[in-house]
Amino acid sequence: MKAFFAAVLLGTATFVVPASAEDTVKLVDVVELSGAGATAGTNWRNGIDLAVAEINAKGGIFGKKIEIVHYDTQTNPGNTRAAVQRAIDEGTYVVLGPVFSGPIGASMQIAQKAGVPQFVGGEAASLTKQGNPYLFRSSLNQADAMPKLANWFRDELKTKSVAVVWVNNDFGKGGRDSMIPELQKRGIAVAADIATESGQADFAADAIKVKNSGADAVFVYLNEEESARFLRAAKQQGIDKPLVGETTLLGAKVIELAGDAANGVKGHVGLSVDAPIAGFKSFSDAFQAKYAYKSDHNGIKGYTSVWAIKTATEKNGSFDREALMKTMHGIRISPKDVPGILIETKWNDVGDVDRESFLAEVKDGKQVITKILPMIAP
Amino acid sequence: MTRVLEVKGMKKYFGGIRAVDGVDFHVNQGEILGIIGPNGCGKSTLFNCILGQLTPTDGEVLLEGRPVTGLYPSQLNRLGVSRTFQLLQVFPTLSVRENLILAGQEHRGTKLTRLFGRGDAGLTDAANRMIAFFKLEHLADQKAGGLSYGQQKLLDAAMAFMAGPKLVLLDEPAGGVNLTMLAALKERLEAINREQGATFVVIEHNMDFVMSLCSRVVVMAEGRVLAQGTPAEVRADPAVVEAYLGH
Amino acid sequence: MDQLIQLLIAGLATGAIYALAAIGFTLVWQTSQTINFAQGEFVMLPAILALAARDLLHLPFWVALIVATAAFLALFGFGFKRFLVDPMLKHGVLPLAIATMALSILMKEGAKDGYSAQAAQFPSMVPEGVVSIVGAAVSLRDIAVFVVAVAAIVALQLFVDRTRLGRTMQATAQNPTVARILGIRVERMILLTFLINAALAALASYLISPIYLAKFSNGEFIGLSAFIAAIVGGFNQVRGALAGGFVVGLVDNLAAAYVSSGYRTAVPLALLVVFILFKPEGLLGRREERTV
Amino acid sequence: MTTRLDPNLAVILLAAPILWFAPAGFKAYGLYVVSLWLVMSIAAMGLNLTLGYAGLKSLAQAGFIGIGAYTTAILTKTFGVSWPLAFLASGALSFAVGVVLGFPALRVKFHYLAFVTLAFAMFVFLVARNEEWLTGGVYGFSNIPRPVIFGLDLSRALPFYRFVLVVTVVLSLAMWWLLRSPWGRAFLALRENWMRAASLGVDIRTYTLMAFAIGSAWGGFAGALYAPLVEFIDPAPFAISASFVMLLTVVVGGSGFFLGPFVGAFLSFVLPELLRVTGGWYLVVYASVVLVLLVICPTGILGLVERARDRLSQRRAAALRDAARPMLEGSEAR
Repeated sequence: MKAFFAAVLLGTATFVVPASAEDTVKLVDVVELSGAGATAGTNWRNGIDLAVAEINAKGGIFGKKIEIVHYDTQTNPGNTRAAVQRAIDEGTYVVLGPVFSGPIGASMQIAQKAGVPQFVGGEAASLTKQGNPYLFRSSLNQADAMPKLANWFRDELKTKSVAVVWVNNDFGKGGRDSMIPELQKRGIAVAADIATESGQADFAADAIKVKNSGADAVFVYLNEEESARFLRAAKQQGIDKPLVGETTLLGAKVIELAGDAANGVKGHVGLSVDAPIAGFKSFSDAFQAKYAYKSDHNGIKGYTSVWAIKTATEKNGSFDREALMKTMHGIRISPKDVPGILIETKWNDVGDVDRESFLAEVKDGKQVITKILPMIAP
Repeated sequence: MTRVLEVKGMKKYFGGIRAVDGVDFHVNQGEILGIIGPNGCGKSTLFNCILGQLTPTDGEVLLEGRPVTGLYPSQLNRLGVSRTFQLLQVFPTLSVRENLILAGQEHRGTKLTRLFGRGDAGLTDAANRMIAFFKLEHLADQKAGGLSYGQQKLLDAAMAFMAGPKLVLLDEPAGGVNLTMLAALKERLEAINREQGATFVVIEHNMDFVMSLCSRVVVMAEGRVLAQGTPAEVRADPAVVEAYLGH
Repeated sequence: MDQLIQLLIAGLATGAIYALAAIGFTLVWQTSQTINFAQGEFVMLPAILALAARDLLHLPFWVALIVATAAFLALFGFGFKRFLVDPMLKHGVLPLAIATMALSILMKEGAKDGYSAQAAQFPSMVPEGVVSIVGAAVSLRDIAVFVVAVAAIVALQLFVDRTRLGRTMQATAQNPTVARILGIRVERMILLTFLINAALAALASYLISPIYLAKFSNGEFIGLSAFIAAIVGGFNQVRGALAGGFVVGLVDNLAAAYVSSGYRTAVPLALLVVFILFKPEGLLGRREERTV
Repeated sequence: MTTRLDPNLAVILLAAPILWFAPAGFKAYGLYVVSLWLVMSIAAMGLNLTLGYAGLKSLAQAGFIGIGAYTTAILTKTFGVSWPLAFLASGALSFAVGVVLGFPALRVKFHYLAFVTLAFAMFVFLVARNEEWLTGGVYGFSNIPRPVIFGLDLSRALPFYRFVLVVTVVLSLAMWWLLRSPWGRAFLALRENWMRAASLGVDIRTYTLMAFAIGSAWGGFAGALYAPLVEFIDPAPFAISASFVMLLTVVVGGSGFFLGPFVGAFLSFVLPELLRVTGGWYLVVYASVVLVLLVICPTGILGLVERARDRLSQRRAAALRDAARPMLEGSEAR
């Protein structure tokens, strides 16, 4: 009980006094560690912790060690705003996170007003359209990824009609809203447009609906676990049409959970621990060693964000937030110079990320990269 | 003599069971009417039909000559019909005084004036008088739930009189009350009847209580009126003797 | 037509899962008028405990299963009754219901922080495989859940109707005061129902997790569906849980296919409201006498 | 009636100036958390009326916060309506919907009512999520303006906090007035014994509907403050789990106690923030604390205070009873 009151007292102190230390640089990560986003958020956090540990082991950012703090948002915009506010009050150099678009929307103005750069994991197209110079993505914008996939449906799969299965949250809805016009532009019909719930467990009805829709192919845009559940249901219902998706359908986690139901799944992958690139492999091994499971793309997003911050800061030679913001616009980081960036990455003037990406297929329980797609604006 | 309450052809069937099967009676102004009968004779059902707790199958209830059949209990109460229940019914977390104010407040003004008016609806004095009348002064600020059974019974009766009702229906007031308490209760009821000319209907098991309190008695059996008249007449009625003492 | 049959069969498979989760619900309600808002977490946790015992204590899986089951029975059968229900029940249903809400947060967050925020595969006790029933694909695992749910209900019903212990339990449920006067050891009877509830939850957990994956947040939807199933079926009848489970499972699947998909989750709830307003005793339940 | 100041009123009047000045040294984060506490206290106050005073178990309060928040967001941002008007509209709409939701309460009671209201809360969430044209759907509603009132710009943390405080005090006083009026007594009568209440002329239907509607209106008012406080809303904070939290808030604070909602909201919305220092397990710690609190005092924290006071007054009453025994000899039922 005493310890509890001590904790509460200590907590109250945080309302007033900023915590600060001289020889470290403070980074606050505000992310979904509970609620609907907990899975993505935990990966993101672990990726960050891994990067921070590596950077600190090598002496930090020009001599200053990184002090990392994680605040949970409960996947709730109100709590996110509180946590970002707190991060700023505490004098964070950069805000890392969150990953879900709703919480990002609730917090990005706060960081902008305070002039603090924010590295987020969100993929919704709208985020970088609001003219907030302090906002930076860590993965491809959905709006950039979907045309690549739509082309593939038309050119490689020769699809006439597609059933779209999506998760009814900002991620899934964003993907669906970007994808359907791209399909229609290419003369591909949408045979079924099926919304599923976040956290849904039973996909039998959805699989049956897909099966009876008469589509030539299925576009699956769900979070990892739901993807795995859908793949199992699809297998059970005997769906033999190509199942096509994004990073969240082909990830190692999905393959692990879905077992052989994942075989034959194809799609476009932004960040993948299975990509035939040395950086990803070593990241994946380090992550596996530290946390005893395979990272998903959110782990890579968190990890590379910290490395990008370090790189840009060292380029500036100071912990100036505005300078960091300016340097990040148009920066191009190569794994040749900074191994931690894993893959050549560019940030454009609105904070969108540009990278090479991959077309992949699952064969015998392994993700196999079939083609490397170039950057959008190399 | 004006008839405060008149019940005509009251029937209440539950499926095939005829709980009340054509009951007629009336209550005169200032009268204490007793309704007695063996268990299951339908007197409680009759009560509930009169008071709007149950919807009668057939029949009519007139209050001062106006039909009031099928009104909600709360509407009936606001027309001046008050009641007590067989089992104790006070509001345990309210104080004795608050219980009494509650019992009177819905008769003062409209909902809107009550919302914006005084917190006690101007009833504190009336409540204090009632408390004094029932000799509960020392308990006025106690929570009703903390009172003894007998005290709660007094409070329960006091609440029924709080709004100055035209008619009070008492459902087995003597139930579970010891002799001393019963005498006190009877004395108070008689006093109200005498001083304010209040009209009562008493449902009771306890023959002695009814016979000594009531000016007129209705005897029920198997859902019908078996006999009615003064206590002496009823007691002498062979049908009543048969129904009560025959088995 | 094909699609309808497939959906109906899939609905029954889903329904069996809901039924299995709902049985314990009705049991606990009957004996102690406890609405357990943590029932979903009760079905989530045993699988996580088993995985944790396997991965963190490095036990062989079958040993881990036994350890997890024992721990769960002790904590959430005995402990739940002894340390939560007993001290709180005398203060009415509401504080206890609220306490089970807090308990559900505790179990969920504990499972997440203590084991993993990721979903995990849970080894199945039933082989994989799919059979076709009137043109609909049904997995052996679905069939196993179905059989166990029906068997559990039948066994409980037989136990309640045919055995002395069961009849005593029923008597206790209906009127603890009278049971106490008759010399029944009411406390032990109530404890027994809590242990049965925990055991059924563990069984449900081990059967469902291979299908739905083991994850800390699974309790949310299982709990809600079990609730609806219990009420639709009739809160005060064990076999009501089975009927309710099937109805909700069917409605769930049909809604997913035929209702505007954004509102599919509203359909079972709409069913719930209709039942509460027009048939509150549920499909198979007895009307509870209201004291007037 | 004595002229003694009602203790609940005294607490409000005393706390208001303290809360006005005390957080002046807080940084934006602290001010935000304290503002959130007040906003949620308003919502809990409404639920406390419905549940704590009138005894109607509702699991829909977060839904009403949502209705209020979206109404205010849409009116102020899309239509440029001034905040006070939007605030009134939020309360009025919640009131109207609350009346409708009250009707099932005339038919069913206890946990059944809770489930009907739960279904309603789910429906509000689904509408907020699905009707993108109106609510912004899953993407939410961003850049909700903070109000400018009488030329005072409230966009900064401290002025906005003080503004929230003023609204909270006004709504608390209104609630205090309502509860000390005959209406408050009628609500209590509804909770304790509605049959008896009806027999005393209490209009059960109207008071039941009003208990729901007024409680819901307070939820709507809270939402009208929540939207500009966060400056962003999406459906997540109005999901059914949030309604569970509201119920928990009221019960843990002390259901049926005027100040219970403030205590409860502190536990539900401030304590988790304070416990952040305990690290990743803070929600486990929080849930354990709530659980232990409930086992120790099932009637809520203020219930504990009340129990102590009761014990004292019972002792006094026993002394009085002893003194009065000769008068009432034999009247005590054994």
